[in-house]
Amino acid sequence: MENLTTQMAGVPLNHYIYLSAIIFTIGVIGVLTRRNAIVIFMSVELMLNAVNLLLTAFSVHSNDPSGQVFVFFIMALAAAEVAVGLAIIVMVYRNTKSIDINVLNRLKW
Amino acid sequence: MTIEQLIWLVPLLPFLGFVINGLGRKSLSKGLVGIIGSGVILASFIISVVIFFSLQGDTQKAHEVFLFDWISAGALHIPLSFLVDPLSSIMLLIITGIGFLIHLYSTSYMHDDDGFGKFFSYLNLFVFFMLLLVLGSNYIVMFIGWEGVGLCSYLLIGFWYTNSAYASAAKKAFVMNRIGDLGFLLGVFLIFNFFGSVEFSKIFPQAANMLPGDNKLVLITILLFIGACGKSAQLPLFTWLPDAMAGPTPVSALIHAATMVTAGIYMIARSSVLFDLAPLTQHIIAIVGAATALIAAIIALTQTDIKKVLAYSTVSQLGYMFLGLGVGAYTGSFFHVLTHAFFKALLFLGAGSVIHAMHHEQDMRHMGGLKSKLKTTFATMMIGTIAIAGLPPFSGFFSKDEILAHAFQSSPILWGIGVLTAFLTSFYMFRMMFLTFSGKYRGTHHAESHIHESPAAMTLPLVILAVLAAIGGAINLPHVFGGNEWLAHWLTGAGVAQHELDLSHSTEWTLMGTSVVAAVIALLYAYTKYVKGAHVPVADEAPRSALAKLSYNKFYLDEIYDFIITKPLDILSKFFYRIIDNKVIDGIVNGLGWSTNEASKGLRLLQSGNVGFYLFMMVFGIIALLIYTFSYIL
Amino acid sequence: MEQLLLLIFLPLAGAIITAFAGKSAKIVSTVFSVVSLGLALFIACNFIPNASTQFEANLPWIADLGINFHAGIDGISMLVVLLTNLLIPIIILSSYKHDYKNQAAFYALILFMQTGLLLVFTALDAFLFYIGWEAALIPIYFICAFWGGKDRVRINMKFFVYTIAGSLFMLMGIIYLYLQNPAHNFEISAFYALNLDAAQQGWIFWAFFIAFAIKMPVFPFHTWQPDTYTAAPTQGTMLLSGIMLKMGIYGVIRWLLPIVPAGVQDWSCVAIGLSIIGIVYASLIAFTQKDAKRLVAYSSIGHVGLISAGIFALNQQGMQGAMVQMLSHGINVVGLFFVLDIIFSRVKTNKIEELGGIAKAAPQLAITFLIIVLGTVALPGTNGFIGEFLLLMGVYNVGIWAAAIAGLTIIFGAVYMLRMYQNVMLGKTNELTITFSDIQGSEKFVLYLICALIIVLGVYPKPLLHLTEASVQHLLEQVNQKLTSVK
Amino acid sequence: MNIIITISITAFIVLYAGLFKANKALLPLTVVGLLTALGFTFCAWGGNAVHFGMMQTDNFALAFSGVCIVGTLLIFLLTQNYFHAKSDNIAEYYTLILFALAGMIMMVSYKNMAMLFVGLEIMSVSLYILAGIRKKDFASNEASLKYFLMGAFSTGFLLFGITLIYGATGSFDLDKIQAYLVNNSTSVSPIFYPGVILMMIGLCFKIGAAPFHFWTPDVYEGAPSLITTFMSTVVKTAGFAAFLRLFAGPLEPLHEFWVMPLIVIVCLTLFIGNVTALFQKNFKRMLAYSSISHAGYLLFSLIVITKNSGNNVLVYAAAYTFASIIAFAVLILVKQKTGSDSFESFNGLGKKNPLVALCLTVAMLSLAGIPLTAGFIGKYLMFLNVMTEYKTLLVAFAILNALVGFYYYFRVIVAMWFKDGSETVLSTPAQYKVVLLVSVAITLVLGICPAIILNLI
Amino acid sequence: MSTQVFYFVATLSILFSLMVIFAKNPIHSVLYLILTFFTFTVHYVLLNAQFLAVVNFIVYMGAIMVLFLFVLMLLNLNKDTEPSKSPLIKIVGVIAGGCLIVTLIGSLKAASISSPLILKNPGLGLVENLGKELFGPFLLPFELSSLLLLAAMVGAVLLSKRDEVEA
Repeated sequence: MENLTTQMAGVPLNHYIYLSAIIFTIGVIGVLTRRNAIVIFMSVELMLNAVNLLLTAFSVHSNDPSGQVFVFFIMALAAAEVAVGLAIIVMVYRNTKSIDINVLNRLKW
Repeated sequence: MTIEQLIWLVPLLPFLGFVINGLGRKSLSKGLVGIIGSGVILASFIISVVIFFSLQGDTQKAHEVFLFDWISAGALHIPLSFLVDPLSSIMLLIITGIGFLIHLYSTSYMHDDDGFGKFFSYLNLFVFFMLLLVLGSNYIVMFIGWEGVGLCSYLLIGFWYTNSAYASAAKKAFVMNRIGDLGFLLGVFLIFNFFGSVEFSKIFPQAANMLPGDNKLVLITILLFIGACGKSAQLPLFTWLPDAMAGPTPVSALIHAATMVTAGIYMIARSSVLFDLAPLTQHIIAIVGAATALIAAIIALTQTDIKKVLAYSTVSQLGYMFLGLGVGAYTGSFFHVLTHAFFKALLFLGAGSVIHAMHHEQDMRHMGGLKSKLKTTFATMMIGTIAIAGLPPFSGFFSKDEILAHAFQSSPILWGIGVLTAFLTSFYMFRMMFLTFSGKYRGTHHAESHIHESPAAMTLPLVILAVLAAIGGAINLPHVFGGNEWLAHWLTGAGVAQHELDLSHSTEWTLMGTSVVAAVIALLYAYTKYVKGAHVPVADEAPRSALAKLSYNKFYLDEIYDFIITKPLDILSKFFYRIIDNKVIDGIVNGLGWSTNEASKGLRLLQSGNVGFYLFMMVFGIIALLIYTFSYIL
Repeated sequence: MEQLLLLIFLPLAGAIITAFAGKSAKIVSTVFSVVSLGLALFIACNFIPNASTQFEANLPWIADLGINFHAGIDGISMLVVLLTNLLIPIIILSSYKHDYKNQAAFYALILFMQTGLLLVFTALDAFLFYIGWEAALIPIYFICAFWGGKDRVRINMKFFVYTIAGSLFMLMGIIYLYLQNPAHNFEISAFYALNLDAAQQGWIFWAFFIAFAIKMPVFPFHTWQPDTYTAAPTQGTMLLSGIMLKMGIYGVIRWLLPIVPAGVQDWSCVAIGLSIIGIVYASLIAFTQKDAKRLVAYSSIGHVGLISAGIFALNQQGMQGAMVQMLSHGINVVGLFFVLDIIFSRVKTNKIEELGGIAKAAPQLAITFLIIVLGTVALPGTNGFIGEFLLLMGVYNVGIWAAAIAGLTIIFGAVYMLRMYQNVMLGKTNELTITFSDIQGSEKFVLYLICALIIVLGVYPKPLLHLTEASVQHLLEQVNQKLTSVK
Repeated sequence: MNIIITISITAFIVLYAGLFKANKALLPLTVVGLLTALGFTFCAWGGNAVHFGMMQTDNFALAFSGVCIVGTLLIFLLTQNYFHAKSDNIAEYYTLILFALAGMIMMVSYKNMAMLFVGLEIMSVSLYILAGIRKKDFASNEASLKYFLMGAFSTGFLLFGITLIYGATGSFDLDKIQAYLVNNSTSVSPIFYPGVILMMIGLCFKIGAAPFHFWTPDVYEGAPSLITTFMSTVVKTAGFAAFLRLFAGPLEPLHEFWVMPLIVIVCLTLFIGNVTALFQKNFKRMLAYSSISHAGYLLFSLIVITKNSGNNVLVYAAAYTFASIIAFAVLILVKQKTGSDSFESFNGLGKKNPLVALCLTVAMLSLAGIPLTAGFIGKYLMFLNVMTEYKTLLVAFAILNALVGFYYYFRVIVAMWFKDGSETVLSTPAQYKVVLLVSVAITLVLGICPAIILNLI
Repeated sequence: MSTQVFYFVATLSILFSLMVIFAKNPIHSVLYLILTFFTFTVHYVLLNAQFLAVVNFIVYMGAIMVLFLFVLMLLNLNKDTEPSKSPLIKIVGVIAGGCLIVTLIGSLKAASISSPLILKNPGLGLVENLGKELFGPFLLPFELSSLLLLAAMVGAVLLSKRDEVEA
């Protein structure tokens, strides 16, 4: 493992940033283009993961473990959000028999 | 008792009369009201006489009596103070004297009116203000009186206010006066600006040292003249005076003949120092006066209402006076004011007597043959008529002649107009007399049986005035007749400018002769037409010749004013209100509210309720912010 | 100092007590307003008519923001304070014949407003001034919107937002001055001492002027006014026209002229121009008004235009005229509205055309009305004349044409006022006015009082002029001094 | 530190009390807990202690904690009769509100991004749930889902921002970030800038500033009124405190960079909030838009950062919080009686319920910013704040918006006093009266002598 | 060599995440997401963040994704039921995303941090190191995140429980 990682030395930090940005954006696109609440939610997870990756990269780059610790908090959040989010989605589904976000537009104007 | 100690009583007494009569108009008996109302004026008159004589014996001709500080602001100090000098003392006599006679007359004339107490209180108030006008030692106190008499004129013209035409006439009088008053006020501002004071005693000595024709002086005098035009019913502001006949006849006699309307002449005579230095203004005054005299005379020719004839005659005579002022005959004009006060008051009171007898019938077409029934009235009115026609030796002859002589000296054309006016005056006055008193009675029989001579309270003033109208010319008997021009000398003491006539005696005689002849011809023509020919003016609707139509309809002046002033202002008012105010200005204000509301309507649609859309908007916002960041970093 | 605090807060205490007074609110509020009047007279008697500020109270309020409760009275303030405390009892008395619902609230609001007004008129701290300014607005909004007539909600909303729009910009100006002030406080003396350049003065002038112009109102910021006056209950209209409008005028004198004299000088032609246009414009509109209340409203715009023009003429006559006219206009317009209220309460209309012949049935009303009308048209011998004369004289110094156009007010005023008087009071009685009963009781008292004031002040205005003279002179000197120092 | 512990323990106790069906004891327990927390707040005053290097209980934090706790306390008092009728899970609701409060305490006193993040999420997650507790209510569902989806989405951006800042500075600690900026004032890493912007976006979302405000009206309208009260007052206050703590603190050196977008955001927020509120027919929704507009005014404190910025926000937030609590309390009462929260249901309220109507009037005057109420002082401070750099155009724009504000705030007043309606007599429980009177008292006292809280921070 | 590994895995990450959002069937999305997460785990390994890699593997792929799958199955949403958004919205969405990435990358690009990633401390991502950090400076947020989880737990129960009172 260590061997492997030492060989990673070649990848510039920029590329991690790009990768994260791209994945993050893909998440955003997913949120924007989908109507299924669960898929949207998954896209949000994608965004969070992009952030996680970037944090780790920065953490490694600056040789500071706090970045990776932060990832834990994000994961905790992700878990909490999933629990709550899916509960909400289930609740909505019970009432509307749909998880299409466009169905939910009674509150407007 | 010195003048200083007495003078304040002169206006105060009428004021007290006003207050007592005003407060007690319901509780006091008519007799008491009459006694109080007339009594205070009589008392004032007596005091005025005392003052007049003590002034005559005094070496100091001008007495300023300071009462209290009225207005002061910065450099402006306006005391409430009186000026007693020959000019004002004579005016005091006229106002209180004639005023008393008219009050006396009114006790009878108005006896049956419900508003008897009110009438007397108004009348007293008027006398108060008129006295204030002539007594004021500065333009502002004069202005108080000036507007005050306007107010009383308003109240008295509209005395029978339930008739809305009368009320309108009152309003018209007030408003037209106000137009003049604005001019007066602006003139006063200019005076203050120029001389640093509004006190006569400060202004005139300064002005005396100035060169004639100074622009500022011209402006001042023109503005003051505008003021005089309103008050003294000159072109173009004279139309209110005939309408003012809506008031009770004593009012017409007192206010609209003898006193108030001459305030303009008084004021110009008072300021003669200024006017003398403004030749341009003098020309204007002369022209306006002459034109007014002529036009009013022409209108008077065809009038059928006895009071209207007298009203136009008043306007015409006032024009005469202005003509006199314009040509520098200040004394002459003021002389005419006096004589005019006598004979015009007489004529109005006489007309009042006729109207009283005719039970408020004023149309001469329904009169006629009253000579036998109203002997005193007829006799006294005839004296008045002769006086106004300018036949010697009655008072009007002398005063009119002095003006004409000065006019001739200034410009023969003005003189020509004067003579023409004199001719017309003679004609319409005799026309009036003949239509009223000669021939057959043209009214109903029922009415005829009730016609009787007025009571003594009314005829006594007539007689006294008739005497004055007859002999009044004596006070300024010209040198030609061996007189010593007492009035002219007397007025010199008040600083009224004097211009000696530069005419030979023969010229004077010729001029006099011409005007007398003109008057006589008119008299004869009237006699042939109305006594011999028994001509009666045609009914209102009857066709008339163009000139007669013009005259009968008062040159359509009211219509013209209506068309060029009243109507446009009304239209403008509605335009301003409906379009500018409601649509444009308020429209902008409301439009702001409306557009905000519309914006709200539109903007809330942004809140579509669709999460996808919200997310889109958010992302757009984010992109915008990131683009900013991008550009910032670079 | 104690007197001043008592003067300001007595009405407030009155308001609170009145609010809980229930049925006896009328009496309670009357007592408080009369005592306030007495207090104001007492202060006026002890007032030494010089330029100094007297009865000064200076207490720390919000020290961290440089805000003090700093109030005092000089001649100019004294006059408006007297006006306020004189008119409030009159206004309260004038409501005696009315039976307003929730009257406790009604009278409490009037008294509350009085405190706001007195704050405005005595404040020597800009922030305090602003607080008073708004504190006077809220009660009047509620008075007008709760007890008003047709369409009152919309109209009062417009009025409220319009006036507060102006005042918010004024607040901005005040904050600006505060920041410019090195001492970082709102003291008026510090503001007077500021040295701002012409551009700064220019925009501060506008920030303040718009607020004041809306309040007065000056053309073209006047469109809220006729509607509001018409829709408000009469007492509201009286408060608005009699006192509230003076806030704007007072503001110009106290806060605008001495703080930004250069701005005033630069823009005075515009201000005077607008004022004069307003005179003619409003008077013309008044010609053809059908509703008497609205007519008086427009006439008020005209009169105020003259006051404003006189003030911006920046001379002693104009300023003194404005002083007198503030008081006179307050008295006269309150009188006019009261007469219209009496008529309205009898015949339920203020439409000029539907009325007529009231003089026959109610001679006392006719006489008092006439005197008030004459006061309004500035007949010499009435209070209106003193003011208008001096104002016109002041305007005259700007230019004869200005005075001539502004002077049209005396002609136009006569036209519309007499037209109204004629159509309402004169002529024949009709079925509406035949049973008209004459004034009695409190109505009589109030109207006679007003008439007496009109005449007394017209004949002997000297105490009034004397009261303000030194302060006005001092103010003008200050302005001129500052102007020369800027150059 | 004690504050959070107290609140958390209270939450646990309440949760367990609920387990034992001790419903009557819940409110007293909560109140006692909150009062204790408030007591700790007072005790810690002036201490400026740092806990674990993560939390700094300086006066700023304590003052905002105090406001949040008092606000929450008042809201708890409003729960009387509110939840009981709906469900038997009151204990859980109480717990969640308390959890949210704990999160907020973290948000106002954080010294490390991790604390900010965790606090923010505790609060948000609790709110997602609370918004949806009316499980059968479609609106409540919708509000919950919308809030959740958008909240999660915005969290992503916030995290990305934190990450980038971390990447640039190598730390989550505010002091270190500030030190980085001060030391590298000329060579700030370019990834720091997008980090700042993304954090701004995330925080703007939480406080409901345009164009990230879209969730606000829908969620506020859909959520149960009591929760809306909580969200629009206490939560918002905490959000601002968090915003301010970061931007007026460590990020202040980059003020020049982020002030431009902030001004745009402020203008948009003011405009959208005020103008849209104008046309609302629903009182609650109007309040939501009004809360957006107040966010705009509050952000004034960041446009020009002065030493008073924090205190200004405190005053404004306090004024806004207490006025809003009154408004919502009355709304709850009205809705219980009439079943509607439109403006019409307020018609004629003043006739039969003068006290309630008077309180609501004071609240509306305060929200509109009329002098002698706290709202005016707040607005005044905000204007003063930006005027110190002579941003007159901005103030002028804000004034125009404030004018629009008068219209819609006065609509309620108009409806209550000047319109005729069904003469409903509201049943006002004693606790509501207490809340109303306390809030009115605070509003007026702050309006008349604001000196008492002007120098807190 | 291993830099190529990075690029390879990165490509896979992007590819799978694209599949997540473009897959019609939500079940497929979930599966692709799991794959994406797996590639992330690889990234973590590459960065020597072994503990994170494990946690990611367990928590995300294990717990979270199963939860997703579970809910999808529970709600019987395994079919392609989603009415697709109009293509316009999709295009706009993609464009918006594109813009976002361009600007994001654009603003990141100016980054001077092009220095290669060098692992200075191989033990950085080990449990020991992280544990010290977590229970040291980050103790407070760590403890407090228990509140987060508790809140989530209470909430999830509350929301998904059938309410008898209301029912």
